[in-house]
Amino acid sequence: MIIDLVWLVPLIPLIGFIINGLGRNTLSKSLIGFIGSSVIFVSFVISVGIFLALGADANKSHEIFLFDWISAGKLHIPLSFLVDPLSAIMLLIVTGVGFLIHIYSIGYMHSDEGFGKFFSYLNLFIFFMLLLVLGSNYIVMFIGWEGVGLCSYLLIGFWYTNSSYASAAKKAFVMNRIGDLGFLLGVFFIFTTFGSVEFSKIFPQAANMLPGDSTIALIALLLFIGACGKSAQLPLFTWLPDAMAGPTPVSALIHAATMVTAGIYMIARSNLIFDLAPLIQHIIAIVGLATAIVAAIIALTQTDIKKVLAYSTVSQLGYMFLGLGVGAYNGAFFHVITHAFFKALLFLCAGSVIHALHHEQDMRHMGGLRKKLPITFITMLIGTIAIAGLPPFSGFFSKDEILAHVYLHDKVMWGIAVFGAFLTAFYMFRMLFLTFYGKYRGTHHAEEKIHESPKSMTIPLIVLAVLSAIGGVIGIPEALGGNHWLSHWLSPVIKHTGESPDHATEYILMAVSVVGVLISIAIAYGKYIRQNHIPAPDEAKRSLLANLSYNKFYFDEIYDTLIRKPLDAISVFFYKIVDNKIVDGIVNGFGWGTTEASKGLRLIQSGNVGFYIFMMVVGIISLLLYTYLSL
Amino acid sequence: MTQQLQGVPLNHYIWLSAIIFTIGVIGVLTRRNAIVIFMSVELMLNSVNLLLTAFSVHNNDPSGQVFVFFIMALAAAEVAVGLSIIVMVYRNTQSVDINVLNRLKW
Amino acid sequence: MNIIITITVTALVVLYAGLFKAKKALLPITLIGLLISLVFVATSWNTNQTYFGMMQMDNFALAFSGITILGTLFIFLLTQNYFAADSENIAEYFTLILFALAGIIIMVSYKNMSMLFIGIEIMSVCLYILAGIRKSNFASNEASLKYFLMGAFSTGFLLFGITLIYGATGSFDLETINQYLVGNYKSISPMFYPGVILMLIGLSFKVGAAPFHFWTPDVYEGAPTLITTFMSTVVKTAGFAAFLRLFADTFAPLHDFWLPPLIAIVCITLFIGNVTALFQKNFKRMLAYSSISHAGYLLFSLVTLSANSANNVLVYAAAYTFASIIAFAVLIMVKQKTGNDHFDSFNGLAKRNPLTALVLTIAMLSLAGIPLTAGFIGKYLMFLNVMGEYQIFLVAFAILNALVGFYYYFKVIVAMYFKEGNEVELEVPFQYKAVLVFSVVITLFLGVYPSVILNLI
Amino acid sequence: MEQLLLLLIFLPLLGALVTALSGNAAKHVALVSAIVSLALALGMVCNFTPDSTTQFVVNYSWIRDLGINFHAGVDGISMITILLTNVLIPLIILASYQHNYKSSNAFFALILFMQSGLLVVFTSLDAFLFYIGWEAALIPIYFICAIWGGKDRIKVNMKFFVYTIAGSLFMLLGLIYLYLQNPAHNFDIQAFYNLNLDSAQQGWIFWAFFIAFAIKMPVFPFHTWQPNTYTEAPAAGTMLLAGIMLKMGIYGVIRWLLPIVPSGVQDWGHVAIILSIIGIVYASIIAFTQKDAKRLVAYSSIAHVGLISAGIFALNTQGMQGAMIQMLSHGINVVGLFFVLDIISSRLKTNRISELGGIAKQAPVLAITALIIVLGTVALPGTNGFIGEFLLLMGVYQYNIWIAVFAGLTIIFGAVYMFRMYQNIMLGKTNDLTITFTDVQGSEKVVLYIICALIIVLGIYPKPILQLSEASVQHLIEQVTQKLTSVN
Amino acid sequence: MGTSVFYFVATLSVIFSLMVIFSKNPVHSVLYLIVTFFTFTVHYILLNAQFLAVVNFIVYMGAIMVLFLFVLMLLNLNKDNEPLKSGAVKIVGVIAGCCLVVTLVGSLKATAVSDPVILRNPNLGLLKNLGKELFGPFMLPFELSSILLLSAMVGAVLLTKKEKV
Repeated sequence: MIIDLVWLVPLIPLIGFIINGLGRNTLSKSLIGFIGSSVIFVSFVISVGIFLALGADANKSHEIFLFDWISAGKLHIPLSFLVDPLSAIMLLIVTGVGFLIHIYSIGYMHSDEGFGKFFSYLNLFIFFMLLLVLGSNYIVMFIGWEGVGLCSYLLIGFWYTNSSYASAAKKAFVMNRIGDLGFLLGVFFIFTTFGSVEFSKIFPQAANMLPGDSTIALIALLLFIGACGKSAQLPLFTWLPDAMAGPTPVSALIHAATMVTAGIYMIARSNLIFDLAPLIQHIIAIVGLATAIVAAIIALTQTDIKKVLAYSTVSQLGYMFLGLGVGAYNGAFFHVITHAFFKALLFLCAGSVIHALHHEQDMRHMGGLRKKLPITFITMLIGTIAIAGLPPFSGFFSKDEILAHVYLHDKVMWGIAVFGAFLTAFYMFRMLFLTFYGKYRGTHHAEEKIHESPKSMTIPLIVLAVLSAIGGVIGIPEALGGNHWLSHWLSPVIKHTGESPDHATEYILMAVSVVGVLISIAIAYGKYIRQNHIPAPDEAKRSLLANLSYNKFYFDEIYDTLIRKPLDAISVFFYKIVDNKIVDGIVNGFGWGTTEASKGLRLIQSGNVGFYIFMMVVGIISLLLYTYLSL
Repeated sequence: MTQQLQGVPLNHYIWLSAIIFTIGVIGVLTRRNAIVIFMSVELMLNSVNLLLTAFSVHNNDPSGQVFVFFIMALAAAEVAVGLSIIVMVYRNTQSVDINVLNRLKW
Repeated sequence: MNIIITITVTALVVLYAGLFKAKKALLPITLIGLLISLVFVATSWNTNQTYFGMMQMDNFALAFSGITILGTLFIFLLTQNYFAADSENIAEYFTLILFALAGIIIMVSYKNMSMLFIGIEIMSVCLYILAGIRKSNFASNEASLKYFLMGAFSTGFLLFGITLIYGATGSFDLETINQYLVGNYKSISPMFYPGVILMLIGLSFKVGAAPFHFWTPDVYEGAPTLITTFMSTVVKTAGFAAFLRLFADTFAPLHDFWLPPLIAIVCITLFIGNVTALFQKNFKRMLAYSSISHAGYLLFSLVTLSANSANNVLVYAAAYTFASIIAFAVLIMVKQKTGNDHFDSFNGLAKRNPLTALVLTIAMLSLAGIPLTAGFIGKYLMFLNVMGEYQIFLVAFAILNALVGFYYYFKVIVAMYFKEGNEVELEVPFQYKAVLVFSVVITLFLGVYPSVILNLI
Repeated sequence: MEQLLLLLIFLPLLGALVTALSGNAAKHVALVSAIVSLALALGMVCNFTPDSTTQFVVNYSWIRDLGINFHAGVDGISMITILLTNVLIPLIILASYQHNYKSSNAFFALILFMQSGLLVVFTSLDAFLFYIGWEAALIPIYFICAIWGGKDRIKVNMKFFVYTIAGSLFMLLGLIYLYLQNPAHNFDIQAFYNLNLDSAQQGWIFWAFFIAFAIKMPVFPFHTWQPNTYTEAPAAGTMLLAGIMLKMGIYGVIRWLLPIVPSGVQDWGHVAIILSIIGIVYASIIAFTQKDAKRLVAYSSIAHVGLISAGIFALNTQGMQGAMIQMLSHGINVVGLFFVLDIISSRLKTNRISELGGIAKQAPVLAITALIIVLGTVALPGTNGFIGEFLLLMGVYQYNIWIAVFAGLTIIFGAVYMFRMYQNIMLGKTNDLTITFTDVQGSEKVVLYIICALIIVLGIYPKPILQLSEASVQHLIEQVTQKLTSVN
Repeated sequence: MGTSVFYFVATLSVIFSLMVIFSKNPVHSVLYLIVTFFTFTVHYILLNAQFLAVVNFIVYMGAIMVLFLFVLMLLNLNKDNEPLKSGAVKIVGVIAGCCLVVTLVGSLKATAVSDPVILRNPNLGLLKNLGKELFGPFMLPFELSSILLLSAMVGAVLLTKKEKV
């Protein structure tokens, strides 16, 4: 049975990694590209097979045991995989989107000297991502979890000779690590509470527990912290925009479509635990909402095309967390899928633009590319519409499902969330308009070289555009005549789906959001096409809000002053004062004291016989005194 | 005649020896002339001799006096050696002042 | 008895051989004499003979005789081209050393205070002279005079002590004194106590324990190196044997009385010896201070009197003796090459003389008390002994001092191996080689397999 | 079979002798000896039954009068350390191939001599023998560091030596005390286990032992000898110190501290854990701003060892097993790190982070292998470091949650300083100095590849190692807890 | 009257010994020392130790003191040219001495032993009696003291004779 071959899915990319890694300098680029992409394709094919097999199988949960990994005392951690609807669908996304991006990369990275290295890293990433998805326990998941962090590190710092890129990579890794500590502690809690880290042992037990249990709440909180790091939520989100230092396909694959959604995947996977911790769910919702809004506000004024997309990713992830927080696991996961399509698409389009403009990323130097890059333009338009949430594109369905649940949960939150959605529409269209409309604002010399990207890049764009456009079909709500296939599919894993609003309310909600989005687009149109507004240069004066937005609310600076600098200062203090002066000083003090004692004591040996005899007499007197006193 | 002279308490002999012994010690402590210091040491030895004799008489045991004899032998030997050392030192330093001898120190 | 006779006869033969200018024969005669006496030591083993009630050749005495004779033998081997350089009177030197050895044999075997006294004085008088045999050398003169004056002074106290004990017990015989103590435990004459203390002082002086140690560094530094070797090894061993015989046996019933001052002496000795040694620049003087500190460790055996005390001293003394002989032997060679005995003269020694450096290193490790050398076993036994009474703080104090010891013993290792310096190549005569090899073998053998010596006495 | 252990212990001594006499071929002889030892050790592993018994026991009377025996044997815990020693020694010797040390025969002979001492420490079942091995391992390393070290070596090593020996002398004090308490008057470990000491006695023996072991590991605040010594030592010396020597302290705690004075551990163990945790955070923070890479790794080592020590004192299977595997992992990783730094400093004559940069461009192989080693050090899952740290943290977590939180900071801080170092050395622009850098070759490559392979293999399949020690570890913990419950 | 002789002689001993150490001229010191030794001889006679009295007279006053004088004269030290120790040192020395005597006597608790010295055997100190003792039990130390004297002799010769250069 094909499901038992699931270990091939991660293994094949690993083999690809090894071949490409070892042959990165010897194999030809086309061979590397071929190997790199085809291994993912094979995985994809197997994944499809698994998906279909699972669909046909009555048993929706298969555990495939490979070998015992760690065991110590009562702790047994096998390396085993879990194939169930959730992981099966994630497999499809990871390998599918991954494959497209591999194809795209062949064109995008063609002239880069690190071509082989790049493909090997990408393969490695897919391997870890699949491990994360497939793991049947938290620890195997954690391997993938950290492994993708590593690949993210490697790929962000791909052009390592630029030390600010390398710093961005390090920042990403360290911020992830902060979350990982939470994850790890959560796992410890799980182990002590449930006596196992296996999903199949934990969830049945969790199902029997009462909501509001403080241990469960703590576990949920810790896992959420882990997810925050990986999925770039407040306050750990600042690494993601910096991660744009990596090559664009990386941004598309890792920092939009797959890795950053790992947090959502993990929470969705643990939905039974989170259901038992309403307080934490509430916190998740608030954090998600705040992230969504803050990132959206920042995105409003960004001028780097990739930064806009990055913040939009953060913002969208915020929506997903909002969904998770209100119990709309299906909605959140639905959004993961659609987001994977359209955000990958958007990034790849942006990459195509950047590629065409020879690594120009500042939108202030773009404009009027509509004609020059027609395919890119159209696909990007589709992506933008999808993310803005206009029907019938995919984003509309997933976002509205989340919003509908939020509405039921809390009206105020819903209001803010919808407002955020308007902002999304605004900044996305702002980006589109600035890039493709108006006149070209770069140099004339550069203008002549602009050309549409090669086929290897445009084909993935087209495929993704199609997916972005029609991807919503898997979750058309009943209100719109669908039957929400996705939630049925996921029902073995996600039992609690939250109640949906009645159809009338849902229609109203949809209407509100569609109208609002259209208005936002209109405003953007007015501002950037009618008025031909171009974002001000860096040093221009801005209003307070614009300034905050432009400077990303000074998050980096705040972290720098509140954490990094004090830590470095403490470090220097510890080293120079505490360690060298106090701790070592005490040790040296013994040595110093002895030496000084020696210097002083040897003076007693004055060389003078009279003195010697005097000292002897003193000694004799003392001893006789002792005798006198002791008798 | 000696019979009549007995009757001195033993502790008076001890007192006397102790005092003369101490005088010897004081001599060693206060003088710088090696020969005088040496003489002070002889004084100390003699006080011991006296005490030994007194004990010997008191205990009615001749071995004490034999021991005195050994001490005298030692004294003779020491004087021979000691004075030759002093002479040797004097030849080199033209002095018998012990304070001159302070090259070896610390 | 035959041991002393052999040694004195040898001394006299040597003296006459000197008169007849038979210079070449001196060393062989001496060595033969010493070897014969060693044979006597071996043959008298377990016989436990008493001579005239004055000397008791028990195993204790024999063991210490053996070690002192062996040490002297090694030192005689080192006389090769040492004395010849500046004197005609080698025969006299040899005679004096042998006489001193005779005194030492008496010291380790006495059964009567008069013998103790005679033994100590024979040894001391010979040493006063030997310290000064470099007649034109100021340092040697000074050492001799200082030693003499202070020695004579301390003799006074020793004698006063003996006198008081005699006054209290009416006898010089150790057994009688001991019986007196046991018999009149409740009514011991008040004269006895200061007598014990004064003897403690006198013997402390002889073994160089603080605060009666002041002569040690100066005399050791000023005396000719070979004589220093003799003083710091053989003489010191003998001093401890004498100490032990008196205090561990005869005065044992008064242990509670003399223990506190002894502990005070031990602590001061350890502290002064180690701490002062730390700052020395002169290797010889450092060894002098180190010998003071070793006196402190050796006195541990008296802190807790047990059946093993004597044997522990024997092990320690053996370890100390052979390690010191190595140190001094190398020092002599280095001084002959470089002209001084500072640590600096050892700089870079290991480069040209790897084996000599290795031997000296082992000696230093032994003195410092690193495992697998005899010195460690010695220290260990001492600690073990004292821990038996749970004098934990004393041991802890000793350990702290041992740490300081590591520091200064390693100074010479540091100089030899880690410092750049005058790359002299030492001339190692055959006899020196023999002594070094034997000493190192003994040091290591006792360190690895001390069982041979552990239950000797 | 017993002869196997004797052979294992004394073969390096023989090797040392031959090496010392073999002139220019010393390094090859030493390598052969080390490889034979490794083969022996592997043979031993194959013949080892992974249960809680002590196997390959040899017991000869040595110094009968003092109750000292040559009593040695191997259980799972020892097996790990034996494996560690015998795997790392050949690597270290091979890693020294690139240097032309003066009087190299002495150098390699000392390494082998030390190996022998280490093996005695790791197998002895007699306290006195343990102490002998303890010191016998110290002397060679002192000479290695002081003869072939940097320019400040004399002072630094003297401090190291006196400091560590201070600890061991206090341990000796404790051992003598135990010996005297032991009615059989010997140093047999089993007899020590069976002693019934009251908690005051246990308390001070705990400290006598703990200080010795803490200095060796080193645990805060006994660590100040370590950064300087690591910095000044020659590469092989640093590797020996950090890779194997500090495991002596850990092993000592496991073998000699926990089972002998359980109530002492109960009363004072929390202090030990807190010190360890302080060490983790403190050393990590200090490592942030270190300018010298070797010193940085030295501080990181303090942090890692702090975690191991905390895991041991947590007294549970996970912590202890974590300590086991982490001993091995840390040994491999730290040797790797120091080797990488040695390669750099032997080419560029500096380890100052600020002077380096962009080496990855010049030496991709070095950069990749170094990255793998760094990943192992920061405990990335899939590398050996993760297994250890995970289990250790879990062990500590079961002891106390908050302590685990602080201990867990190591995974964040570790990433910060390690990647900071890696970035500043390997990444960025190549500068005038590093432009001359040539990539690794020959023996360097072999060593690096072996280390990387070990890192990954142990990370993916640690089971054989975990199995090796599991039964012994559980036996030990049972032993301790039983003794505790019988006291209470 | 009997005991008063002792006290008289004892006083003289103390006075003369004090003069030994306090007279500036070493020659005077020697002379005072001779006198002191003479008083000791008297003490021996009082104690009926005639042999010792004679030996003391011969050995100390006859041999040793002459040797001292001889050396003093040889070295031409008959003037009081000894650079004296400072007053402070002297005072400290005297104080230390006082302390010594106090502690010594105090620790002896000498007052406890106040029984008078009675000569029970009038022949005790006679030559015949002592000879038996000396050549009986104490023969060994007596013989061995010859080594002492011999070595002193060798040493004295060795140290004082001029080196042949």
